[in-house]
Amino acid sequence: MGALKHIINLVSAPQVSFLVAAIAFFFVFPPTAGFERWNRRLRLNLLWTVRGGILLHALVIGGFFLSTLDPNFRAIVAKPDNVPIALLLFGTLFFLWYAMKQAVDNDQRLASDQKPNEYTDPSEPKILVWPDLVYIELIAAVLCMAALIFWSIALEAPLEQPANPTLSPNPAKAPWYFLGLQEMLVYFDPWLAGVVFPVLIIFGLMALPYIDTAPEGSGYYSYSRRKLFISLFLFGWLLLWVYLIIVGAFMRGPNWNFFGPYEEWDIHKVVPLTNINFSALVWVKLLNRPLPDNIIVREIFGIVLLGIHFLVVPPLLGVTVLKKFYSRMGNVKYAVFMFLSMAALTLPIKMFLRWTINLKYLVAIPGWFNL
Amino acid sequence: MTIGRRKKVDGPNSRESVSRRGFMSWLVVGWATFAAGLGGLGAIMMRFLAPNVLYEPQQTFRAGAASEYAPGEVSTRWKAKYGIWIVRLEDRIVALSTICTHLGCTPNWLASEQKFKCPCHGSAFRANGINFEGPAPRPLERHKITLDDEGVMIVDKTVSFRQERGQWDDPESFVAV
Amino acid sequence: MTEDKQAGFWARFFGSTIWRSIFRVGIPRDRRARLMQVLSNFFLHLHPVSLPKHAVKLKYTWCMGGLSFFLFVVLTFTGVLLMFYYRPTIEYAYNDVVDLRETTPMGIMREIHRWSAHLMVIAVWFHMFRVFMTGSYKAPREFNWCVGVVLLTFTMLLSFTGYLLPWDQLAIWAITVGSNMAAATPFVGQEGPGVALLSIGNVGLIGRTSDARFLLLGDTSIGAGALLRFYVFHCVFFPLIAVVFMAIHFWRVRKDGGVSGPM
Amino acid sequence: MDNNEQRYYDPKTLNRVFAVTSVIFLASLVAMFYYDYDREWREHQATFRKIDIGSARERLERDQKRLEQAQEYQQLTEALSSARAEQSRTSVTVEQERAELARLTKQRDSVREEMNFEIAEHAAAKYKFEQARAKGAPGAAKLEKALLEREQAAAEKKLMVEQLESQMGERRAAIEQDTATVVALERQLAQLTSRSDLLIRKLATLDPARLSALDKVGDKVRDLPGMDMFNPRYNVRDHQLIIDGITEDMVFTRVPRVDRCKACHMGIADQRFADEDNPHRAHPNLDLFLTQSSAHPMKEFGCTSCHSGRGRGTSFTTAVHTPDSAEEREEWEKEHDWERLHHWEAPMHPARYTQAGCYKCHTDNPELEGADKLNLGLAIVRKAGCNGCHLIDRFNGEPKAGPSLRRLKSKLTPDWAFKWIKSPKEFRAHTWMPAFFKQSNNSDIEPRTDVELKAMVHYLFAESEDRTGQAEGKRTAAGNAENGKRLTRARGCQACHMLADDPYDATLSVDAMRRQQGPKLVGMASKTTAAWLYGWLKDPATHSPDTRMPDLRLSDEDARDITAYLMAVESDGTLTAAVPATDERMLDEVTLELMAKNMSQVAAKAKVHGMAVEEKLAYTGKQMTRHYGCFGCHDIPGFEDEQPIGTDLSEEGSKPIAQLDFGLRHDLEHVNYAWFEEKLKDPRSFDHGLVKKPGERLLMPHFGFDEHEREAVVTCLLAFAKPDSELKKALPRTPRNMFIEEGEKLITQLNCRGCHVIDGAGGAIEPSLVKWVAEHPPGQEPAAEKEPEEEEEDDGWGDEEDEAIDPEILARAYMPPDLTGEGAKVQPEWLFSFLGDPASVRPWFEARMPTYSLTGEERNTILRYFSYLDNQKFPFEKPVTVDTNSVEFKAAEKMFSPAVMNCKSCHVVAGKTPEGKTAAEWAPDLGMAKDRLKADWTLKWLLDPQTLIPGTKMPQYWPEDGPSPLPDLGADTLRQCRAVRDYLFTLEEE
Repeated sequence: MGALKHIINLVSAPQVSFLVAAIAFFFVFPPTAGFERWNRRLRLNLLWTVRGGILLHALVIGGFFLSTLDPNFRAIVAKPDNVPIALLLFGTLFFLWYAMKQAVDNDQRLASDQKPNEYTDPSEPKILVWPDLVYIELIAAVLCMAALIFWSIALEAPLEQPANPTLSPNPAKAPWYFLGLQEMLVYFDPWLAGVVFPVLIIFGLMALPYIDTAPEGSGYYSYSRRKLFISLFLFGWLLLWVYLIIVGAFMRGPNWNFFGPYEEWDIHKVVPLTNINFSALVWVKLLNRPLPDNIIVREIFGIVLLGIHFLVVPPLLGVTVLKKFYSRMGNVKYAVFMFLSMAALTLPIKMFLRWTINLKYLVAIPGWFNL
Repeated sequence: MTIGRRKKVDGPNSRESVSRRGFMSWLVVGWATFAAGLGGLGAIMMRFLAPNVLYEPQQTFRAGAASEYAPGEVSTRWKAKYGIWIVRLEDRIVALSTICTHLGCTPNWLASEQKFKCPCHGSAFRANGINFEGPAPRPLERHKITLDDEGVMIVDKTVSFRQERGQWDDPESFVAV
Repeated sequence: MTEDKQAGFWARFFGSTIWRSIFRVGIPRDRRARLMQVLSNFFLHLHPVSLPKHAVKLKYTWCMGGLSFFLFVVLTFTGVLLMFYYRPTIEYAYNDVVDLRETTPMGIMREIHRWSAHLMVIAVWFHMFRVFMTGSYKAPREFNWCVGVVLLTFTMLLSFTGYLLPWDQLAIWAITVGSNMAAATPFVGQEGPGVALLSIGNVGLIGRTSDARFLLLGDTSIGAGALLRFYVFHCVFFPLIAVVFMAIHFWRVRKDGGVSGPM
Repeated sequence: MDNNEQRYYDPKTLNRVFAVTSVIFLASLVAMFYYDYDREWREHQATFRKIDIGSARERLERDQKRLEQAQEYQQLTEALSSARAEQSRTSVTVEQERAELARLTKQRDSVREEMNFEIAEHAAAKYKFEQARAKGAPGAAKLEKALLEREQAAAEKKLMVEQLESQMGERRAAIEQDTATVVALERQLAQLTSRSDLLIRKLATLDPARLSALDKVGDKVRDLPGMDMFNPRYNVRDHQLIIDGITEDMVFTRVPRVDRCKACHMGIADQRFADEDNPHRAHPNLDLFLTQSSAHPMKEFGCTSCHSGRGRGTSFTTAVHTPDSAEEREEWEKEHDWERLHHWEAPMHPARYTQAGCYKCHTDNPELEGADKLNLGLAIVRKAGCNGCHLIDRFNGEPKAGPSLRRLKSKLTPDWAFKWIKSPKEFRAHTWMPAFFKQSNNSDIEPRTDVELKAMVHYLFAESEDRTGQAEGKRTAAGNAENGKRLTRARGCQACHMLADDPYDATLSVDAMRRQQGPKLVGMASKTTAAWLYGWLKDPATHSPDTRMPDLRLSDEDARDITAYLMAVESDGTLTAAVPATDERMLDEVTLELMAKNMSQVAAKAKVHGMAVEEKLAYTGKQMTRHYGCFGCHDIPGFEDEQPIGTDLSEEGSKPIAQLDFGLRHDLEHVNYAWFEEKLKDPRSFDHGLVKKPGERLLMPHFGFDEHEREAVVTCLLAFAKPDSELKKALPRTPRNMFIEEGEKLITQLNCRGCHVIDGAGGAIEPSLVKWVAEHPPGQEPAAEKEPEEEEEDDGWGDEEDEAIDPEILARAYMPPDLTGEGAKVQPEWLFSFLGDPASVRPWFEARMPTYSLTGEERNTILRYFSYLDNQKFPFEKPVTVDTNSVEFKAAEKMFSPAVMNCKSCHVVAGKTPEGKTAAEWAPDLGMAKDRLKADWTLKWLLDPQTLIPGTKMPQYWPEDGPSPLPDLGADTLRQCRAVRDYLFTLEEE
């Protein structure tokens, strides 16, 4: 048991878990036909059946409640403000499975030239809202209220010491729904993680319907006809948002150190976090020269890489892998789509570089631009 | 019953063959409990509005020795802080409330006319608290006033004495002089 | 049984002018009445009269949009009630919250408010997820999706501003971290990049007392000013905006053809 | 009918689901009501009510039994019934009078009503006329006439009212006369039954047995859930205290304290509940706390201002109670669902540390009456020299705890110093010198610490001034150890030092610590030389200018004898440590390490290489002395301006727990007092399991406190907290308090209380004296007349003929005088000169007031202390002028005769000692009175000696009801006393 816990502690470190999850993700939610073939071959599509669902829920929920036997796990999960996160975890799992199951069903129907489940023959009479819809709405509301009251009785809302600006708690955490942003702050400057990224998320979401203008797949659950967008959206939502919230809430302890789910939050835990700028890495380590004084020269490698990332890779993809996609989208939509995708990709790339080569900044121009 | 009938008419019964009674009872239970629940929410709201603790200023205070008040004096010393006039009548000292019995304004003591005159609707009270002018329905209330071991008068605003209830002869409503 | 007598009374009662003036439709005995019930009721007129079958199914909608709205209503009610006991000043804020637990009758209102807020954030996320998975953002519903994104943002802002109000360590530090990000806004935050550009000659326009963070807090650090400001944001400003957007959101659901469905 | 269904769900299912949902919803609401209603205090208040009823019933029963048995009560009831019968016989007249009175009253009321109208009209007319006249209106004259008419009408009515009222008065008087007997009897009876009446009144609303059926229903309903908004019996509101004067820290601001403790602790301020169980029990010390007449009335101080905790809490957990022990904790967890509320920075102190709360206000009282543990803790902190290494506000400016090491060389050898520092307890089990070495975190590096220690000793001796031969005095021959032993006891050494056979108390007390002011005087031979000791005894200041050891003015012979005795007393223990040769490799290593702190490794290496061993020792010695902070307690050359090395403890008690480093200790509960306890138990234990270089390890030395002492010190540490309450409730910073505080500091430093009782505390020497007197009954040794000087103070005592006296009583005769009330007693000029050069008050005693080299300022400090303590008008006193020809003088002279007061039978007068008494019984020379005593005090003393100095042997010559000793002066006691006093003030010293 102890050994198993130890392994889980090790594996859940973001270095490992994020990497594994990020790679596995595209097999589970294939963005292209190529991945889809692998998905079939690995029989991962069976996850979205009833049996697959039971297995999935049994694993996660069973694992969760088994884990509560561990005092360290319990201590963190039982914090009143963390309860919604558990709720979020289970809810996300369930609705993900539920949506995917319906999507897979519909995909099969569409493949055999049937209409999707949601389809209603126009000749069929519509359902009157009174009383069917209003009744279930009332039932849902009343149930929700009752659940809230029982929840409120069972759990007191947290209240700590009076506010004290001279004494920060360790760890000091943002509200849980912003923990993804706080986690990003570890890797990016505040102006990026705290301002630019949120704004990009909001605008990216708003831009979505204007980029994905293909008419198919509207109004019913489906996957195979929209796989690229669904895959990318889920990548953003599940990995870059929900996953980071769970890491931020359950696995970030004192001094913002990482702790495995069964590890005690030891305030003395010491982790080497020394990091190095890309410029120093290239000039000093690779080229064996002192850092140039001119900032632009010094940072030139980082700037070039950044340029490649945003300016070279998209067109390159456009003429190679995504040729069909590009031609369908047109210049503007493709550019916006690629900009947003590449910006979102910077987060996992930066995380990855931090873990592997302790990279601090790719481009470091103090007071102007740190990335 | 009527509700039941309403539903019965409403219900498309071709598909189901439920006994009327069973059908009704579910409905009645549901809506009756729901109505009770709404009533409960109302009660909760009401209960919420009645605070359990108060942060009012101290209701008892030391008003000094009886000898500090001249015979016939109406002292406004404690009016601002505690809302009390200390009045020395012929044979007793009383603590008069400064709340007009009409609609709760604070009357003024007019020394030249020897009366409390309320600016809101013109009620007037004599020094002993008896109303004699204007709409005030009853005399000013008196508050509990007692002597402590050192001979200092203690006024307790939580206890009041009303003339029309014959409480002004209560030994706690005055300090004899 | 006195059923007949009663029925007579009730029939007269429901037929009375007063009753008919308030409840136009009466008991929905037939299709028309059921139709009118929805059309003539203020609270129900958000709904269309009839829907395709799949849109009535929980399986399709998960009722997440409806629950989000319901939670907003719960939050409004409990929030207004809490305002009776809570004073947003440094002297009282914390102790008023303590009193909610210790002495205030039905002080559980705070728990309901807090947990509803968390639940609403989650419900809104799931709602967005459902809408995405059914491709419901596609034409003609593009704009309503954008309104939804705005509402999502305001849901989190409402939750965030409410986080400061208990005035405890959790509150002040969560908001400190959050509000310091405002100081990092490019150009208009004193710590942000490009701040030097906003100056006239040697006179910098953006500083400790004139940047985005200062406007947010009304102070250079979190204190009495920030507490009051967040209170107003939380109780008046953001809810008002959210209500306006919600109205647009619901309106557009109807105008864009109701709940989405396959062509 | 609906022919087109257009339905999806089965209505039956929907109804069913809805019904279930509604039931769940309703259940949730019921649960919510219950949750809101289910409060601990409700139960406690209900239980308390039962207790209260029980106690009231019992008292009522007792009082009624008393009444039944009281004859007076029987008589009164009988008298009353007969008086009533009598009155009913005359009732016809009374009824008539009453009817007449009622008629008059009616008439008066009617006329008074008219009068009121007239008065109002008059006031209005007056106003009209005044206005008109002021404006010069033409109708003024007419108005004036109207005014006059009104005035007259009003006056008439007034007259009528007065007449009627005077008639009413007559009637009333008549009625009163008729009913006088009954009324008087009734009043008497009411007085007799007042207690019962009160109890009956109380029980009438409290006791269900005395409630009517409807009242009983109301009594239940008023506390039902939801109904408790209408006038509930059980509530918090009536038990909430708002303390305006004492505020609570909300970081950004301070707000008045709100305490709701009374909502559960209902009987806390009522002695009647002293034996109940918690939470109903009364406070254990109601004389001092909570009651209106005590020093801390509840309304002004509340509960949490002393006890801490969360006053607003209304449940056991949220009030933040803290258990005193593991057992109590377990019990609480079981019975009260207790858990530690981590999110409150001022939890209640565990019961054993309650006295820490006193310090919140009483920071200036040097010794707080009743707070023994806190006092002991403060004394230990001072004595152990905690303030040497830790800044503690209160102890700023206190002298160092240990002796100066500036003149070490002439006293000790380096080897002895090495062994002593290495393990001081080996030599003296109870020494206050703590152990730095052989501790849990450094016994593994003994070779290294040996080198460090060697270096330090080297440094100390190299820097020490050598005074060998200079101060040893002329010790010509070996002394008489036997006499030396006697002298150490007789001269009062035991006020400050423990001697060979003095036992240590099982538990330390402040008085015991006074007896440990200096080291225990054993094993001197193994430590120093006889020559040094002799020189030290003769003149301590020569060896250590700042020493607290006073000059005892010993003769050469006495010093020689004492030296001989002390050199002969063997030590309790022996130093076992061997002194190793200096390990040079290790020395290099240490030196290099130290040096590399200030320069690069390379430079340090080069430098160390070029140094001689001596140099390295000196360098390392100095650095290590700094490292270990030796200068905190000892005056060491080279460390004059050094800052303390330890953590600031001034606000240690309110340090957040995160700032206390528990290291890897998970076996301890993470609360501050557990950390303090452990730190005192084993100061190095938080290093356990950590990898640390020698220079990084914890340094605090081991004092070897037992549990009792640790408790006292932890109380202190908890007491050193952020100032919590406002000063207006604490001792105000008046000049009086500040002078007293200043004086106390000096008095504590000088250990005056080792001998004297001052302000009710002290006299630590008493047990030693008792023991000595028991072993050596007086009379066996000569009264040492040869001593020309001695002892301050008088307080006389009369004849004591009995031979077999209790040693305790006898010892009191030898006790240094009680200085309580000294400020009122002696003249400041006398005290000032006495402190500079202690002259004799009772020259015949061997014990003596030693000479402290006090500066004028210090003497004034003590003077002011005594004067302010007794509220004296400082410093003036009118001289007494005496007319030697007056009647009074003649009469007083007579008093001295054996026939009257026979003063000379006890008092020495002008050097002439009383006859037939042992020296122990002599009383001070009356010739000194003039210069020494204050006139007012002397008068009071003569009138009533026992009040001023309880237990004095001075008889009271003017008892309240006794015969007057000076009938010549009439019956005026004061006049007689004044005459005697004046006479005394004419006497001259020898």
